[in-house]
Amino acid sequence: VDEPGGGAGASGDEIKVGILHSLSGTMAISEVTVRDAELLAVEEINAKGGVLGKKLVPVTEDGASDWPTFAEKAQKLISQDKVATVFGGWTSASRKAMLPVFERNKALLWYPVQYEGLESSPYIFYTGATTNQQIVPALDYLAAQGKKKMFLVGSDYVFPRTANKIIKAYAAAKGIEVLGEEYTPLGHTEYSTLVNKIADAKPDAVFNTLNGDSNVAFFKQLRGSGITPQTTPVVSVSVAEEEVKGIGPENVAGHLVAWNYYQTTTTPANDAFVKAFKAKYGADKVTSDPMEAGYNAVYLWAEAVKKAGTTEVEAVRKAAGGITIEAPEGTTTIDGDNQHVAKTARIGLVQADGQIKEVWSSPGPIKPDPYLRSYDWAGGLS
Amino acid sequence: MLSVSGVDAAYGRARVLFGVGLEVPAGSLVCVMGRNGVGKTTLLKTVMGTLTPTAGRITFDGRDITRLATHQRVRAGMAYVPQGHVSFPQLTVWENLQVTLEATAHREPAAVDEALDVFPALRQLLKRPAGLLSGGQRQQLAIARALITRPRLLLLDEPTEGIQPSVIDEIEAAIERLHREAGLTVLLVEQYLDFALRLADSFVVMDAGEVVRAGAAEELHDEEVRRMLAV
Amino acid sequence: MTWGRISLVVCVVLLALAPLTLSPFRLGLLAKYLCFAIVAVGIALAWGQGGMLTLGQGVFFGLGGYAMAMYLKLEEAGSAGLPDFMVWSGVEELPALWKPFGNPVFALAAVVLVPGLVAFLLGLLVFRQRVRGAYFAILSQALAAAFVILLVGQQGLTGGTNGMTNFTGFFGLDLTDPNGQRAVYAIAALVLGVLFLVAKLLVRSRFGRLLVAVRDGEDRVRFLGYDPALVKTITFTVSAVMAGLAGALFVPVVGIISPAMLGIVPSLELLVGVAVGGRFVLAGAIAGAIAVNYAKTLFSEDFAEGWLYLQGGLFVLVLVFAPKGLAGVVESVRERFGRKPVEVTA
Amino acid sequence: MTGVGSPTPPAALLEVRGLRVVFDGFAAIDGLDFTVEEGELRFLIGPNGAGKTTLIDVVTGLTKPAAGSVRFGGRELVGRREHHIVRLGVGRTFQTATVFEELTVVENLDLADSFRLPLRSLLRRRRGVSDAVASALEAADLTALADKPAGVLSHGQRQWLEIGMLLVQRPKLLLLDEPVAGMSRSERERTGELLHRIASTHTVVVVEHDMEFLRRYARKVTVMHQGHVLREGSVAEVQEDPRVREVYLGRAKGKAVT
Amino acid sequence: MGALANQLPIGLSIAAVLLLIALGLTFTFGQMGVINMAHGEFIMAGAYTAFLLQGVTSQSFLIALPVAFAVAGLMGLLLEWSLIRRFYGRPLDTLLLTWGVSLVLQQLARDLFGAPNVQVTAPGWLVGGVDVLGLRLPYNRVFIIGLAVVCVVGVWLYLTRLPAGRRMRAVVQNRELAAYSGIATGRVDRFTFLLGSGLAGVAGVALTLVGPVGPSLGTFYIVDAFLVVVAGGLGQLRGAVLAAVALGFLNGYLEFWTDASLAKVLVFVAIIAFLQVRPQGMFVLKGRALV
Ligand SMILES: Nc1ncnc2c1ncn2[C@@H]1O[C@H](COP(=O)(O)OP(=O)(O)OP(=O)(O)O)[C@@H](O)[C@H]1O
Ligand SMILES: Nc1ncnc2c1ncn2[C@@H]1O[C@H](COP(=O)(O)OP(=O)(O)OP(=O)(O)O)[C@@H](O)[C@H]1O
Ligand SMILES: NC(N)=O
Ligand SMILES: [Mg+2]
Ligand SMILES: [Mg+2]
Repeated sequence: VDEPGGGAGASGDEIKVGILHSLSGTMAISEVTVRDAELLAVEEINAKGGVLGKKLVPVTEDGASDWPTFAEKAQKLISQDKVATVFGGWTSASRKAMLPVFERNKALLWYPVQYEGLESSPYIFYTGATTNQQIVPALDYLAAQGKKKMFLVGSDYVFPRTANKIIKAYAAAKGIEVLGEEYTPLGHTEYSTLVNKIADAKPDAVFNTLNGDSNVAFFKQLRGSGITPQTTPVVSVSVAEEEVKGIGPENVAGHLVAWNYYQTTTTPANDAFVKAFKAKYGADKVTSDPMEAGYNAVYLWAEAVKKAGTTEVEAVRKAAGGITIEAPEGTTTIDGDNQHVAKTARIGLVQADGQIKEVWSSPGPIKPDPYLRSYDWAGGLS
Repeated sequence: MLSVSGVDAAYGRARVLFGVGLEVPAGSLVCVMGRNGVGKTTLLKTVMGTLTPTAGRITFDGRDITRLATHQRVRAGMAYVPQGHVSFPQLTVWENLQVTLEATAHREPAAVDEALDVFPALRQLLKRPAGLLSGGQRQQLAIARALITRPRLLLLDEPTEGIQPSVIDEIEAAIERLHREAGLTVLLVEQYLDFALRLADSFVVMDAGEVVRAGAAEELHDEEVRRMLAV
Repeated sequence: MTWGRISLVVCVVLLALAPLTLSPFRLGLLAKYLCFAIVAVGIALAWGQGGMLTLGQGVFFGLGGYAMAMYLKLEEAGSAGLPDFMVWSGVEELPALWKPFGNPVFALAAVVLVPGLVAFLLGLLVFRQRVRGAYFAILSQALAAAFVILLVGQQGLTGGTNGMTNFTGFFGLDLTDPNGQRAVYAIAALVLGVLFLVAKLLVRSRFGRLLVAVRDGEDRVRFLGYDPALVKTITFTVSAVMAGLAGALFVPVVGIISPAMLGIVPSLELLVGVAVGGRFVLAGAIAGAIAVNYAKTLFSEDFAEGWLYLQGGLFVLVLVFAPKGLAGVVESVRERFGRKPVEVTA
Repeated sequence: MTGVGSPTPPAALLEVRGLRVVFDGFAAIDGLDFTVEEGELRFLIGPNGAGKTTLIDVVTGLTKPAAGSVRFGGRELVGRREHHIVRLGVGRTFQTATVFEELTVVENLDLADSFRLPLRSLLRRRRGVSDAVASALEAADLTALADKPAGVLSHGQRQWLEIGMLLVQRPKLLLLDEPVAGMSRSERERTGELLHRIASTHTVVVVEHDMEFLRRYARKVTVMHQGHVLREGSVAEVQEDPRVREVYLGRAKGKAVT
Repeated sequence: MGALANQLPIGLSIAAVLLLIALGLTFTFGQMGVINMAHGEFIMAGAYTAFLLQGVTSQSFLIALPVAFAVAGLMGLLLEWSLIRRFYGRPLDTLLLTWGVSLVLQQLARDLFGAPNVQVTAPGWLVGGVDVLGLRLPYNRVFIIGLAVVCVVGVWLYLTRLPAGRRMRAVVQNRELAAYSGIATGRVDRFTFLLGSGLAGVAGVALTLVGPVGPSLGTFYIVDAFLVVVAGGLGQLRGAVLAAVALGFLNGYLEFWTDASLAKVLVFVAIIAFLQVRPQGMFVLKGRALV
């Protein structure tokens, strides 16, 4: 009776799916766009006849940028709305809060954002990048460019701290010098001291794991300081098209970002995605990596359900391994072992018009390795 | 000049005045008397518009001012010295006077000097924040401030409270002079019978929120009035 | 029986029936509201009675919550293991600060003592120097901000932004089991009831009157021979302990404690309920806390983006039209239809 | 100077020596010596701004002096905090009466009565009204208003309540700052009688400007001027002193009685 | 050592930002006793004004300063007239009230301008910087420091030299008495609020040079702004200036020696410690009355 996923959400000719993002609070800025992309995917799938002949009915909830609320709403979607699966979360904190809920209820969460790795829950599918698909390639790229001295800047929370641990292990192994490692509270807006520290250290590159609004302040204040992308490029892993707009392209132009997808990525699927997104939400809207990952998540789940022939959670999990779609970012495949997806890494250069130009990409999709087991320099990390 | 008729007033739901009526003819000096808590202050506050009457009418110079804002009443020529040494505590004595002058219609700087002539002790205190003055000093300031507006009707609520005897004499002299020479009309609340007796033309006795007796000054000697004022 | 008694009995009966009628999910929510109601009792004491607008109550809530969470984490990890978040934060050995929390008695004592002690020391420092009113409000708000920054920055010790989550047991109760959840609910309800009575007695006592006097004329109170700083400190400490207990219960009820619960905004939100219900009446504060949090759940289910409008608007409306909250409205309705108006004459 | 000449000088209850109070460079009290003996009823007068209230402020701990000492029953008061001084037995009223508006009249009095209770008993509820409170209600004529919040009291009623609070506080030394200001004549008389009664068992210092009141109830008077003692003596002596008349009473009506 | 010296202008830059965001509070909080939590949203309104005006003319940024003053000022006036005036003498209630208003304004901004940040492009003449003590001080910082100085001088003149300022202080100190003195208190209140809020608007324009422009903008600055006023002493302009400078340098150096998170915590500890010595802030207006 309280069988949450079991043929779950599927009553009559409908399948309910939960969409759980922050629609209010500080994270709303980012998460609303992901919700939009997920809703677009649901709509497209319905337009093509739905899944197993049933229409998808999204049930949207607000996580309110508050981790306990995410847990509460997840529980609500599972036990009250009895959805077949949930797409949701952005911050790692929200994911960690939801994880026990999904595990306890044996329900499914699709998490669409790049994160710090070191996690693999049987009830979560990770459609964003793990560290070896974003941070490690970015480091490889910098190393290839001959950058020997690095400065690390991040927001004070789990993702940046873990990312920096990885970076330091990498640096130690590859003879790269880390000149400084600085954290600022989320929502911090005063970067003059930090910029001064960077100017003082004279690194070859800055690795930026700042999140949210802080990026705006950081780049605006960096620009006046005389530190230029030519002398000291900043590589950001949490700045996508949406953020570039808010920072002001003129303030980030010439700096680098690392993702798996840009609006400019040239694949047929992406042309369709961007066009559909703009058609639905407005021509001035941009698409970004987490949005694309959220969009993919819906398709990946739908494919797994089709393959399983049911929405029942265990069946979907079993069916999911090896599911492949032609996503906007290219071919993406679910790795059945760790429930992450294989993704292509891309380094981008921010353009003056706010778009991001790909300057390097991995030869093909990189197999996800959330625990970095295949990298010997990362031995001490997990 | 001032006419109050049938005024009821209340603080929230607590009624304090019950159908109070009062006439203050131009050029007169009327004294309101009564035991503590009978509603004298409340009456003056109602006349000044701090309290809006729930019934009744107040006219000034024949004009109905029952609903007029306080500052407009002041502009119309009424001035009020509240009970209890009130001032703008963080403004200096000079600023206290100046700010009042700037709000008057006439804005004549000479008015400040005239007021200070009544209370010369204030001259040494001009730079001191009023909140630091002694009680009596503040009371002097309060009266001086009222005079600056050059009112035609002056309402005084126990003006001698806390003031040293020699200054009381001066206040008395000043009120008398303004009253006699400049024709200032005064509505005075005063507990000091002798002070009131020397100045007042007529009096009003209040009890429990009502006017229980009104008459000419001479009648104040009346034993009945004394009894009314007794507890 | 007075109206107060009748409504009290009705409330107790309703709370007792809840486990029988509500789904485990809804019951969990109700238990969460009860936790906030416990904080509300403390706020009503400190703010309504004592005039100390504490915008940092989240700090004490958090101290209690973290103390409890540390115990539960250690309990779960067993004697050898490390709490999960330490593993992925790269901590290899249990920090010294954590060690005593393996002991349930110590942890329970800490739930009360740590918030109490912090509040006591802070209160002593601040109130002795006669920092009050807006100054105190703003300082307490800054305290909340600083506390969150501190917690987030000590990831290996506190779990950082993530906080701690994934609790399965609570003193032998299975939190994943509906019966365990019912038991936790019952504990929360019981604690609320007891603290309500304690607060009620305190308000009615001479100390309570003294507190009101301190609120309205702190300096005058000194000349009656009392030390207002002490009166305030005691009250502030009591309210902090209540917040700490609420935080400790919140952990098994909701299953997570994180800095997101303790910052400026959540601390302010705790006040919303108290203001809406009526800060001067303890029962009003409780009712307000429950009602507002229930409204928050309801609206975020159906009307997510409007919640801020509603919350903000509700606040404004209550303050403008019912500054004494719902309790004030009830009071004046009762006065209008019950008692005679007072005519004050001497 | 009456006290000095007496054969067996009673013990000084309050001894102020070399007191100096400075506000932003202005000396409100300057080299003041002031002694009150046990059981005295002392009147303190002087021009507005002479420093009378400031003196009370210093004795009760509200203002810190720049120099000098205040000894009460042999104990130094300077440097002690206000509530300690109260607990030693010094009570005061304020020139502008301040009462707790939200508490009822009885509760105001009860608080003044309860400060000696240990914290534990403070945590209990008040039951009924103590004798001290009942008689203070009586004395202040506030029985009818006993259960009204003090906020509704008029100016004069507050003054009475404040005196009542001081009474139930039962201090050894009472400092009254213009207790009859704003009271009607008959009320002043009542206060005077009350004062007399209190003075028979307590030491009292009264600041007043009401000369009539002074003449009726004062025994010994201290006149302050510009922060120091100008004259001390009986009412008659003080009234005749030309300096006192000059700075305080005024020329014409110093003696006028109505 | 060089870096240590060049923290000097940085301390000054931080101080200027703190001062700008806190200056308006000198009126609304310091003078009127209204703990206006919506102050941050008035700053936000100023920032969005700059956003909306950009590109309208070549000097939009400069024009935005007075326009933002007017926009935020009018919002403040409206707030005073519709709500605050019922709350005089209840400072703690104003805190909650205006917090409610700030939530509504934030959501309104989200609905009007979208949740993501928007960008205000700095005018060309503010791009680049000048070398001071071996440190490059960006022109936008120089501009903010200059703007802060101008605003402080203006406020100082207003408070101490102009009749309007005197009138304002009178009304705040004793509303009833001010009316008895013939002052139209309602008008003074509204005007005071207009000034304080208008200054927030000006700060908002300046902040677009260095920070994000989004619906949450106000929340980033509001706590710091109040701390400046508290540390400085209520209603004390020189206190606010000194506190801003002190906190600016403290922040700058503490962050330089430790990190941003710890610096924030240490600053808070320093303020508590400071209030132990000076409980009412740096400058206090003494009074004799009992509270
Ligand atoms: N703010 C108030 N709220 C409620 N009741 C009040 C308020 N102020 C005064 N009262 C009541 O109104 C009555 C009249 O008070 P009012 O101040 O007018 O007396 P009064 O005649 O001026 O007395 P006094 O001679 O003592 O100054 C008193 O009984 C008092 O209790
Ligand atoms: N905190 C202060 N700062 C500056 N000056 C002060 C302060 N307190 C008192 N004064 C000044 O000290 C002098 C003495 O004041 P005090 O109040 O003691 O006078 P007083 O004798 O009680 O007068 P009154 O009879 O008018 O009440 C006055 O000139 C007053 O202005
Ligand atoms: N996973 C992140 N970016 O928090
Ligand atoms: Mg009166
Ligand atoms: Mg005095």
